Amino acid sequence: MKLVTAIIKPFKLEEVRQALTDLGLQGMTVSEVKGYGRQKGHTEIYRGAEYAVNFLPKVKIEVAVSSGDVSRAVEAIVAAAKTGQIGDGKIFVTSIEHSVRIRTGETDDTALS
Amino acid sequence: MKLVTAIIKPFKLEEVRQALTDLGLQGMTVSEVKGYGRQKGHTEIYRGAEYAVNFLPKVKIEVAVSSGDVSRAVEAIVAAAKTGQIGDGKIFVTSIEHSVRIRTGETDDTALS
Amino acid sequence: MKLVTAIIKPFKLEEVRQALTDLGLQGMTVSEVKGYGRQKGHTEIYRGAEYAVNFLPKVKIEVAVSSGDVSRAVEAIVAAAKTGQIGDGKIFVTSIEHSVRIRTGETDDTALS
Amino acid sequence: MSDERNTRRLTAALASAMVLATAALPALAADAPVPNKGDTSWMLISSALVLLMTVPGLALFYGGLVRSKNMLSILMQVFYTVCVVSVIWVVYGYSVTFSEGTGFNSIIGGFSKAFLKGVTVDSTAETFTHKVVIPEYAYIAFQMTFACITPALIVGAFAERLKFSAVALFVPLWVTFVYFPIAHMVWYWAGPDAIVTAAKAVVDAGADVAKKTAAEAVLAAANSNAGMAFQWGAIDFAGGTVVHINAGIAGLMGALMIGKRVGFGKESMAPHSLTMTMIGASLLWVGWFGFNAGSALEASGTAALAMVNTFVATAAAALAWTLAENVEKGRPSLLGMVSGAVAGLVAVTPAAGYAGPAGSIVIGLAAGFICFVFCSTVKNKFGYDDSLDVFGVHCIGGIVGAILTAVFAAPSLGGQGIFDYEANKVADYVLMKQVLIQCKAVALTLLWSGIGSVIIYKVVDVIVGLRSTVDEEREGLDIADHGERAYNY
Amino acid sequence: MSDERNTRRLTAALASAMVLATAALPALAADAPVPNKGDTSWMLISSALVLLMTVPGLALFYGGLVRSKNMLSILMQVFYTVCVVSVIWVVYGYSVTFSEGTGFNSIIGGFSKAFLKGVTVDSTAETFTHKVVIPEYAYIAFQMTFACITPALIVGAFAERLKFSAVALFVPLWVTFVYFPIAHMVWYWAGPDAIVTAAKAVVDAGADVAKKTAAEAVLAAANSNAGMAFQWGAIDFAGGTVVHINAGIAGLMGALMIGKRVGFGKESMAPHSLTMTMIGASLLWVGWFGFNAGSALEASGTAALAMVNTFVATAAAALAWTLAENVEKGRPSLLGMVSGAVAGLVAVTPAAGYAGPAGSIVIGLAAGFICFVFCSTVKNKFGYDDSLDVFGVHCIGGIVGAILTAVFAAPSLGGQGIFDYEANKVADYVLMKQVLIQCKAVALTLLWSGIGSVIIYKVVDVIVGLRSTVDEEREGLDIADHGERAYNY
Amino acid sequence: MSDERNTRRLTAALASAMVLATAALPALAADAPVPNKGDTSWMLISSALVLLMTVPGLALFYGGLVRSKNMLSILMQVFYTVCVVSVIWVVYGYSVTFSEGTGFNSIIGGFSKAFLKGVTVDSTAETFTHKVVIPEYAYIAFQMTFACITPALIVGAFAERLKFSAVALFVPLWVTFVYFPIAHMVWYWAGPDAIVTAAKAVVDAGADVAKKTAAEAVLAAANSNAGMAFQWGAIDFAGGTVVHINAGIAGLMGALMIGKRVGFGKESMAPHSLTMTMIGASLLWVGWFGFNAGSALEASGTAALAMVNTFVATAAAALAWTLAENVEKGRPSLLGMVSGAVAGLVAVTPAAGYAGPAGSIVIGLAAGFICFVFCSTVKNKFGYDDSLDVFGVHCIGGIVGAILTAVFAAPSLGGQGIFDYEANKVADYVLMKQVLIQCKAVALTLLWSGIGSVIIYKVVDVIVGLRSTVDEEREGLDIADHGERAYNY
Ligand SMILES: Nc1ncnc2c1ncn2[C@@H]1O[C@H](COP(=O)(O)OP(=O)(O)O)[C@@H](O)[C@H]1O
Ligand SMILES: Nc1ncnc2c1ncn2[C@@H]1O[C@H](COP(=O)(O)OP(=O)(O)O)[C@@H](O)[C@H]1O
Ligand SMILES: Nc1ncnc2c1ncn2[C@@H]1O[C@H](COP(=O)(O)OP(=O)(O)O)[C@@H](O)[C@H]1O
Repeated sequence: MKLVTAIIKPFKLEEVRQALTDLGLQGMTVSEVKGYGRQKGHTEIYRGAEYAVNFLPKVKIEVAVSSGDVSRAVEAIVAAAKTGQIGDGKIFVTSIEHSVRIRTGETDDTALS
Repeated sequence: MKLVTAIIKPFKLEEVRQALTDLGLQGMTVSEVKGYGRQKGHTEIYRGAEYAVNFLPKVKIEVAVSSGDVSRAVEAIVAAAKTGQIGDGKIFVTSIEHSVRIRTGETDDTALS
Repeated sequence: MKLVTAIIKPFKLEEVRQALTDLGLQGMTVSEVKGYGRQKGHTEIYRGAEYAVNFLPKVKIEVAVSSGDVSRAVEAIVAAAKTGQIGDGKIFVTSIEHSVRIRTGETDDTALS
Repeated sequence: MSDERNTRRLTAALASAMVLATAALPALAADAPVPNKGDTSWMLISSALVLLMTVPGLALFYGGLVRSKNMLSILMQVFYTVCVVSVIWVVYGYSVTFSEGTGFNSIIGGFSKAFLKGVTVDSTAETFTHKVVIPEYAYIAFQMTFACITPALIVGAFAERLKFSAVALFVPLWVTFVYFPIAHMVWYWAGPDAIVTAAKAVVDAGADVAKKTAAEAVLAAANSNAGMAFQWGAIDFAGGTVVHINAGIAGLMGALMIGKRVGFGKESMAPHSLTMTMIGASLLWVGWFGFNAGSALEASGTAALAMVNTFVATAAAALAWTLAENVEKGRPSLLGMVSGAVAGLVAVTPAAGYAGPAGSIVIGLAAGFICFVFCSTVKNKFGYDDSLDVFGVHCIGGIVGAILTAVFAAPSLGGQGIFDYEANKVADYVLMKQVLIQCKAVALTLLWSGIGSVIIYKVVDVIVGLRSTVDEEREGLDIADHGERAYNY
Repeated sequence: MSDERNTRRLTAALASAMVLATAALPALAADAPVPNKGDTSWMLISSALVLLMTVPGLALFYGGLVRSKNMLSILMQVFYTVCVVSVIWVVYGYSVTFSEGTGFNSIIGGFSKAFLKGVTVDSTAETFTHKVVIPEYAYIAFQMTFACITPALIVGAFAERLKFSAVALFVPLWVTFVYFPIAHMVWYWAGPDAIVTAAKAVVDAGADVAKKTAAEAVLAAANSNAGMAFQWGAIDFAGGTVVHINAGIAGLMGALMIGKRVGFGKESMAPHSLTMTMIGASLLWVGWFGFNAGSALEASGTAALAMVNTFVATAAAALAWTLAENVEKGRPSLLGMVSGAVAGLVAVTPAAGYAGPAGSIVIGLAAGFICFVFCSTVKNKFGYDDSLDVFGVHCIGGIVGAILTAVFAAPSLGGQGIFDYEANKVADYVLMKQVLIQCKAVALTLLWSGIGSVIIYKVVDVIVGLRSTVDEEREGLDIADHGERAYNY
Repeated sequence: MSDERNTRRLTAALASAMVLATAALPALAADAPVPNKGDTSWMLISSALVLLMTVPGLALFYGGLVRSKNMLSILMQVFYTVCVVSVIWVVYGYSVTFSEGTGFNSIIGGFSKAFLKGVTVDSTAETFTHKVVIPEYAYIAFQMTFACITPALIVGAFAERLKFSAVALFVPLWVTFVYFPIAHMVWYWAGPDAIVTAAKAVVDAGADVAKKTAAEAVLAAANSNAGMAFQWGAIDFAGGTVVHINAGIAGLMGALMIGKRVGFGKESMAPHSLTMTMIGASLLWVGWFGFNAGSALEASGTAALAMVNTFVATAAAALAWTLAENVEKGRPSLLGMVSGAVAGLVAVTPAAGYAGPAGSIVIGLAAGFICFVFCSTVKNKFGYDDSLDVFGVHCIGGIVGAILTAVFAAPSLGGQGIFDYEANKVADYVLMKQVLIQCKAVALTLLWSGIGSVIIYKVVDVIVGLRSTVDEEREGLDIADHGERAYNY
């Protein structure tokens, strides 16, 4: 099993979710994160104080998939999340050694969804 | 060392924390996430606009443990987080190659807690 | 490629970001998390109700680096994030099998920044 | 307060005895008093202030204390209460509260003013000063706001677990069968004019025995044309019993009957936004000037006194709670301070126009301290789940205030005493007697509202059910009942 | 409302005809009415209440409904509107709205009072009651708040996508070319004194034909010294047409011309804080008492009636929307309830001092229901993006109110009728005639504001451009336009 | 303002000279003026408005600007200030501020009215118009709110780092040793009646030299029965010096003595909720009508003028700041706009009843621009950490206002001039002379408050310590001082 972690632009979340669902991947976990990269931030001014805000709002999606589904998942995410503009984000694939569905105790691939 | 990542129902956090503490696992990192899976969401209506909310609030717990503690940790989490209802969540175990305690510079197993 | 995950005190974020940037590591993803460990929390009282708050605000930084950069990155984070007080946090290094830059489709090391 | 119209109805009812006394009436019609615009202005703004207390004031005070998943449910329950009660008020509430009843006038009024029948822009309502009147519509608006806020106070007791449909049914029933009768019993009377006129007739009768007997009958009739507690001599300047004890005990009954929230005592139920609670408490304070000083019904020195009292009793109670908390827990909290302020506001409500400023400070200190002990210790001991301390603050604070009003209304303690309209002067004041009368009124309210509320909860339970399911409660009432979330940051 | 000064200017303009009628004038000057301080007090507080409606009321009501990234942009647009319009009001707005115009007096006033020239602390403005006046500064302050809130209502229609620079230009143009004329057309008249005095002169003339003709000319002049809609006989107690229909149609035009928000219909645009929306709605309600009851210009029974009406129409509309939503969607929402309340407030605005409380409840029920249908069904059918339903609530609610005012102002339906100053009594009331007049005034407003607004949007587009770029819109206007974020928790 | 009682005390003190002049006094008692209810209504609501300014207004304006971990600490400090000062006000504050002092009457009053001794519901306080009085309780309530808000303004300067226990001690000390004396020095005087009566006696004395000399002595005594700055002829309509300069300089001293916040200039200290700041600014604006227009002490044309001025000066200042920011930074911010509004409110405070609307617009523009420069440039140059710009907005804005009041009060510039009670007409106006007097009053305030505050900070530091530890500051004062968190979403 692999964990596919994608950092994307927030407004792309719904499209990515749809794309993954279309692949039959019906589970994922999402968090709001802030990203730093090539995409530049902005400056905020509050009365006399100026702050350079380097971090931009991003969404992190984590999808555990069986090893065979990885490349389809990655492709689907890329296709859905891409705008072509800087800051579209990254995908990282890591390895999951073991997984459990808490409700049933099922493990590994059967636990995934 | 392994990283045990559990996605659970928010109101189970305290019980899970207790269960892990009882095992002597005194460290963990928690984030608020949103989960998508079999458990169905709800519909929200704001005047004329209807939104299907597919993501449900979950809590993600990350616990780094020495390899020998993994199964006990997983079992404890399952026991504490289980309600038997759909949406109880998942546990994923991944491998940590290296760890450091920032305060002391201690590394690996001794860094864990 | 490796994923360096650091859990640090929130007010150290800016220094850590600077330190990594100085190393030429221009990308990272940050989330607000809550940590439980040796550092003790506090008690909150709301009229008659007392709550022990065990979780403390922390920031989680995730930096994907090519394998060769790992130790420099870890050292930089430790140096920047250290206060010497309990609760300074942890660093975990895990392995990334594959990575993609969504915008361009570039993969692996070239995707990192 | 009855108006000129009431006087006329009374006249009819007593036709035989009146034959000798009616001479005065045409004159009265001739120089019928007209409202002073300063009074009207003050009553209008006071009404607006009491609405401000409720929405957004009370709604935020309560709302900030619940978890964010139940925020909208609280806001909605309060807002709904204002809406439904104000419509009912126009339809029959004003009538059954402030018109003369047929049959059980010491308990409840009649329907003669349903739909505000007969009220025009020129109708007037009497105040507490003879010959001083205000537009009846202003009086209707002012009293409407009181009817609106009282049931809204209750919802704090069963917050985070009662279904909206249950609240939707409970409020109209409660306001009808509990609030209107209590308000009638405590506040309804014939008004100064009936009494002064009758008293004058008695005096004018002089040695003429027949005339005198008749006049005395008229006077007795005027005096007994009042609610039960009013006839006892209970004093309640702005609604300590009618509003706070009344709502507080109803809340306690609800909390007991409905049971604790899921996870109570185990999970954290920390307030989701003390900022909102602070805004709410502040608006309650500001709005309460309309509530208390407005209850003078005139823009007078008494109204100004009520304002000063309302200011300092609140401040003193906030300081008392803060100090007590500092002593007991080591850290004074904002929630404690504003809870104390509300306790002070509650306690000074019955006393606002009767006590002096120094007396009000003492009332505030007492209320702040006693309510603190109640909310932080007594409640935990008994273990019931009165979510937002409606009982501990409103009922207990109300009782403290009702009793201390009897103490600090005493002219010997800097109070204003009680005006005797027959004698046209402040009456002699017997402190302990007044304390007992106040206790009697408190007991009446506790019993009527306590028992009435239990019955109404039962009825609601049978018809629509009271409580949300455990799953709904976990998910939060905002989604479950209203299909919305309060925040999407 | 004109003041004594106007009367004098009129006098000058009609010098020849007046020769015979001026006898009354010195006397008038001699016992010139002075303000009753109760009225002054009420007008001052009413002005403050209308500001409260706008900031923070309206700003929060709107702000809560947008996404958090656009919160500050809404708050700023509303706050800016108040600032720029109030300065304009003093500079020339009051003058062109409430002084007599030269040439097109039925459409717009003149510049004789620019910079409030000639106004002193002793100047007075007439009310709707003969011989009752208020300080002119109080009248200026009160009407200023109306000018401020009206354009602020519009910004809800194009929220989340219009550049601040566009709003900054749009508001002064719109208030100048749309609001001031409409307000003049609906509200400007010579005031009671000119008419009563002239009418009396006609009567006094008796059989003297020359005198009578001259006096009749004066009377006709007084009657025609009024805005166009006023002359038609349109009634609008507190601004249903002037404020709500006017702003509502301007909003719709904007929404249509500017186009939909990026992601409209695809991405979630859920309100970021319904708590703020609820606070805003509540403050609108509280402040609206100043708006509606203040529009009586006196602390009178009529003001009190307007307050009761404003209370219950709002409540009824909130209940109606809630009920409709419950029936259609199964779950009543807080947003629905407060939207209903605002719809009720809008609809009762023209009726506030004309209808009775029962009539107002009906107006509220109708508005709540109709606006619900509009916002939840009709709008979706047409598919335009009026972000915060300015059209659906303010324009539709305003039209419902304008027409039902004609119905429930009828004395036969519990209304107050229309006062005839010449005859010094309530005029005979022909319901259908009044309905038609109201429709005419509505049509005038829809056309003037609709067309005027389109032109102004075009002008603004050419000069600074209307819309933010897609990237700015995605990032949010707070960062893009103002370089700030609303929240940093 | 003194009341009739003061007049009597004065009489006693001057018994010998008075022998010839007392003839007038029995008459005065016989037709003692009674309050007009319109005035009373206005003073009551004005008092409520000033409380609204403070809680929740000021608390939110400040609270929104701090980081969320310090939100409750700010709210609590402001709320606490209101509570403790209002109790002190009743105990001795009113007395030492507004009763005649023994010995140092030009600096501080006496204790004769401690615990409001002798004040009844019938007591009255004089206004600025001869024979116009208001209930003394209303005057007490109104002035109480001023005493409450002034020290609350200071806490913004050392926000996010001062321990609650330090604030708890600082406020009572500061209000006692700084506020009460300054308020007495600027506002205390014998009232119109003493002066008018004495002036009349001088005239009546005619050629009778003995009588005349005696009468002149009485007049001189009446004139010198006033605070120091009042005697100089300083004018301050609603508290520019007493409230804003006073608090502003105290804040600066605090910021300097306490030092910068941990992380100042390095870490982001962005406001946690500009929404709250906007709500606060709006409520400040609304409430400030009570503050400024209420300071007329009557519901008069002057009050209405003060309201118009308060409206447009604020608007102009908000526009000026916005424009300046737009020019300098390219993006106008909401925080800038509302900061400008507050600067305008501050600056128009001393001028509200003296200047005309056009003059007020100029005052606003000046204040908006100067305070902008101060907060965004000067402050950064000096590098001190006045967390919420108490100095830059309140002290600087106050100074701008104090001086420009002298300019725009000039009748030649559309102002009202200064009334001469002896001559019973507006006095001749020498602009530069008045500017100098104003500067003198400003200097007095800066020195008294500056030095007094430094001493008090030192005292507090010795007794409980001023500053939180670095760890507490990092964790946030909400947890450290109060054991609560503001938000749990
Ligand atoms: N080395 C990295 N490790 C972790 N996250 C990264 C890394 N580089 C970029 N990111 C994440 O990806 C987001 C987009 O990266 P950025 O460099 O701005 O654009 P792009 O991916 O289009 O080149 C960042 O905001 C950050 O969240
Ligand atoms: N494939 C997956 N990858 C990552 N997270 C998942 C995956 N499937 C489910 N989850 C997480 O687990 C949660 C519970 O899953 P769900 O399918 O609803 O119920 P259950 O685990 O009881 O079968 C989801 O809300 C989501 O956060
Ligand atoms: N075993 C663990 N797994 C995951 N996170 C941990 C673990 N132990 C500690 N942490 C994280 O590191 C933070 C600091 O740990 P703590 O024990 O308080 O101090 P220190 O790292 O200085 O020993 C915790 O708040 C938590 O977020």
